[in-house]
Amino acid sequence: MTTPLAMRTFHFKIYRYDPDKDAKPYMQDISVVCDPMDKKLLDAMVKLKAKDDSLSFRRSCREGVCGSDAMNINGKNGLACLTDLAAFPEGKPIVLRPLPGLPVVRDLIVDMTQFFKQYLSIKPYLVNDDNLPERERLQSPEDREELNGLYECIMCACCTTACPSFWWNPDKFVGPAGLLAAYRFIADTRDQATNERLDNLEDPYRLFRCHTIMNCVDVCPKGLNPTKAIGKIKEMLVQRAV
Amino acid sequence: MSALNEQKKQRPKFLDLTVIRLPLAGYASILHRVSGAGLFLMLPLLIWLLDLSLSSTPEHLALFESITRNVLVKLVLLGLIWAFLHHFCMGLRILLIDVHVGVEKQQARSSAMAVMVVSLSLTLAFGLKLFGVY
Amino acid sequence: MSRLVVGAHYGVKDWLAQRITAVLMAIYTLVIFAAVLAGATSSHDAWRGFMAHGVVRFVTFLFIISLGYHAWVGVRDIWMDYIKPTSIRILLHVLTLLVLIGYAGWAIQIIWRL
Amino acid sequence: MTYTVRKFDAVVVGAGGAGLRAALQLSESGLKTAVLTKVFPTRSHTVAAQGGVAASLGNSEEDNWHWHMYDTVKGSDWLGDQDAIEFMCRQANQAVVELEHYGMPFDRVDNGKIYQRPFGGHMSNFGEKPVRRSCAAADRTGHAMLHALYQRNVKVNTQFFVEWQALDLIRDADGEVLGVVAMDMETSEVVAFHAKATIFATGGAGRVYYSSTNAFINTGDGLGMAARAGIPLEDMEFWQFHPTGVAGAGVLITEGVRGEGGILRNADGERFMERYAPNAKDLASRDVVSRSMLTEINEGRGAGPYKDYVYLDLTHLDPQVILKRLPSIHEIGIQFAGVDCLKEYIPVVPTCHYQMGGIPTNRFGQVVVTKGDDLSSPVPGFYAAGECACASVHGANRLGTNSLLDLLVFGKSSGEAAVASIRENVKAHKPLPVDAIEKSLARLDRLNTQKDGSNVHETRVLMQRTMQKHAGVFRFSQLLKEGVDKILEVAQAVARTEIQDKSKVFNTARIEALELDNLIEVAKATMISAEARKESRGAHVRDDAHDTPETPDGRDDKNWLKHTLWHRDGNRLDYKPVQMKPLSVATIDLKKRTY
Repeated sequence: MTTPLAMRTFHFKIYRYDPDKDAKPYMQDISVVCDPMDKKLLDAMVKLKAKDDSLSFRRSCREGVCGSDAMNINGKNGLACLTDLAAFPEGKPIVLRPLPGLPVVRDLIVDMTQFFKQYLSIKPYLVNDDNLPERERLQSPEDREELNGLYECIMCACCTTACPSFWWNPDKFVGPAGLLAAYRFIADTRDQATNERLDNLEDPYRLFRCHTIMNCVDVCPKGLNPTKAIGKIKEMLVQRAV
Repeated sequence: MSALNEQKKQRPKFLDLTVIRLPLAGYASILHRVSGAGLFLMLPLLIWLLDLSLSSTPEHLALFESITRNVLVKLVLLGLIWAFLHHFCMGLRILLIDVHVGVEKQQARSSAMAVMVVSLSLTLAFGLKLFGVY
Repeated sequence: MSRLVVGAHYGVKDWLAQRITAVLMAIYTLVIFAAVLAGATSSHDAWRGFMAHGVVRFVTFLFIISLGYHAWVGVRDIWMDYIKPTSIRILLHVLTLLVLIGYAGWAIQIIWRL
Repeated sequence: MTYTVRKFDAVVVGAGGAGLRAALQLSESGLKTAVLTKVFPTRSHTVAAQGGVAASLGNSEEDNWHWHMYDTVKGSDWLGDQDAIEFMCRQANQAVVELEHYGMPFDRVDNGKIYQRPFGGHMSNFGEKPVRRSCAAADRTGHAMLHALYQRNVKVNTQFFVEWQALDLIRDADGEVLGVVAMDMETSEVVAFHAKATIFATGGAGRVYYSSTNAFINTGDGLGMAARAGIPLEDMEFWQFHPTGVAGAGVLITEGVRGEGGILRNADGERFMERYAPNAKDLASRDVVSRSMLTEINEGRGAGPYKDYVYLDLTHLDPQVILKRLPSIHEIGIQFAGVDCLKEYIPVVPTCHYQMGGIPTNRFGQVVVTKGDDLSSPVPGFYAAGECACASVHGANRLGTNSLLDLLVFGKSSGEAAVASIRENVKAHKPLPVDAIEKSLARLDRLNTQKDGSNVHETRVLMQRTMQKHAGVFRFSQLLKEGVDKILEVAQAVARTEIQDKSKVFNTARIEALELDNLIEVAKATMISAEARKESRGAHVRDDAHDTPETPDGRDDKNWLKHTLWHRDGNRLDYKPVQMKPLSVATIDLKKRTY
């Protein structure tokens, strides 16, 4: 077990904005007392919401698989449910802001339309026009292993909204999450649309806005590596071109 | 619906670069762009200096000497030396990542640190030379 | 909803060119640096002699072309990120191209006249 | 009162596994379909399923659907309907193969077929020894499945209404279901979705308990809506407590850990399951394992400073196997228990996990009610699938990996039934009743104007603690009696909840209050049904049900081999018989359950 945390008061600075009553966003100072059972940032936020029910944020599984509670925590994107409370230094407020670069609907809730639009733009589904066998298609364990590190994405948008290239061109650059998904299908030996997928990305914006800044890798709460996947797509494009 | 669209258009965005915390590699990348842009902007100066340095006209050479002795010009040149070194080192890092070397998170952090350390210490070395310390 | 209008299909070419020119320039830089260490700038005449050498002249020419292309892709990327109106962006692209061609011509002329 | 009406052929409420599977059936048939979901589809709680989906593919050893059926009936403690169970087990292979065809990244064995691992209660040859039946994608099977299903829906252009909260079912005077009223969370706009078929796939209500593996969103919305519309809830006393929730955190540790060889140990390090289930040991069915663990704890052999949990030991397994087959468990151990399971034991405790009961349906996913002599008369236009439904294939206790199978099979069959019904019978939309959205508006209005009301958060916690104490793993007649009174008291507080936030924009305070309205229906149904059932069966174990030759382990087949139906109106209970006759094979006869 983790070392029990004593009762501790946490101070927060939280980005607040309700278009129904606020002309523009402001930072709210609020604090909450947490007990040893409150281990994660999300636990504290649930307590905050009990105190001020107008504080709005998304959350669901509270174990890091649904990807709902992504936000900007002390300047860095992450999931509230996987962020340890005990790791926050004493004496400094915890600063919570919405994910960068996406329109804010309210408080910590951002409009993710643009993010999902980019995901959908890579045709995120298996394409295979062969006659289907009665049983499962066969795939060797080695071929299946190619998908590891790709299919586990939870679409929390931590990576994409940490990417400067997405900030400047959210309508044109697919972003790390979308490109990881694109490579998930390119890498799948069962998929037959590799060429179309590469065509779809061979554009100065869609893929090549990636300048291997690697902010995405730094923030991914699942430890995935979009840069690596993007690098492999680039390599395939080069192979195809020369 | 149009009221909703209006509201949607007016939605604020949080994109305050002074409070978003980037990893070191993020700053190194920004500097890669900044240094590249700086070198581009200073290209005329560099070409002009090259022109003067290769000129056979004595006045040109004298001009070259006097310009490069100017402290302000030296400072500009020092900036360009840093810009070149950073762009060079960071470029190598990008090339390596492009061929899938050092693409893991920890490696990327270390290599960004290496780029900063190498380019700054080389800048220091060249700078000391430039200002005639040795 | 605005439609997604993309698919310019020249992404990989420029990306690759930028890498190739980078490698060429990196090698050139190291060679020049080695030459300087070996005394190529010990005197004005040495410097002129070195730069006038046929091989050096040729690789310098390559370097200038590489630099032009490399800078073109890099500067264009900057406009693509920060300048949204198409008309202004086209103008900047054209200016960048013209300026870079001009610089290249100037630099080549310097080398050639040696 | 004017309001927006949107017409569809079919409306699916919920975009977890069952909803997405049903939507596929509808979209592929060309019907105009809307899927309402209160979270983006891939955030539905199916995403958290870990260990696998059951199918007797027999990829690594001999298996067949009849053995699977036997295990499921036995696991259900004979409360499951054998026709539905046969149907599900026979559909399993096809359901899993379809997923593979959709692109789900199953793990593979060397010959390229889908990887299968053993799981609790799944045995070969009618209960002989554990069998590899759980088809898995590492320990992220639910994630891989949900994403594959969503992606397939993208391919066939299913229309999603994301972040819409369904409020109430629309039922006309004839009892026919004509759609749902729902609210756009972003704007608080209330819209009537008018449909020829309405499919509920709203998931479970695990959040009625204080300690739960379930997501915050698992608030039994479909059950609340059905109950308010006069549909009874079936077998709500049966709640599965998963043996291995991380102590303190409640986060799930898959049974797949034990499938891969993990062992439960008490404070003395003893592998105590050998005493309770000499044959299946740690892979006995979940109710058995959970009870054994709590017996160990109650008898003082629990671990930790308060002796209130036991250990899950993986340290003897090959680290490569753990990192390959159970990578998320390794992460969860570090994140939520602070232990590295390669070297240390994980502290675990039984945690509320799954609701066996739900909206009564038949094997076609049609919601059924009693109508005259017909005990299973379909409600026209109304379907349910997945955890919110009770088909009933899990009876008194669900086997691990049968939930993902359930949602695939009945998601599909409900979709098929809806398509068939729309094609054959329903030509035009039946007109909406004049008061279609009145009830919903009244609830919203009450919330907006409530003064001096009860606090939503406090009331919810009170309900959860009451459920935890009075209707937990072991049930005591006295506590249940008190529990009924207490939960009815809580219900009165729920009827007077007050929110401070009145904003129209993404008002999550309002959503939580509406969710509590649904949770309390589930809590009442559970407590009242449990208090009434005077026997022990599966997950429902009472102190006053004794082990006698006539009532093995307290199970009283003479009086209680029947399904509970709880009616919201007057908290009335009635019962209907268990379907003991399968479709094609012989009845699996009652006997004492041993593992």
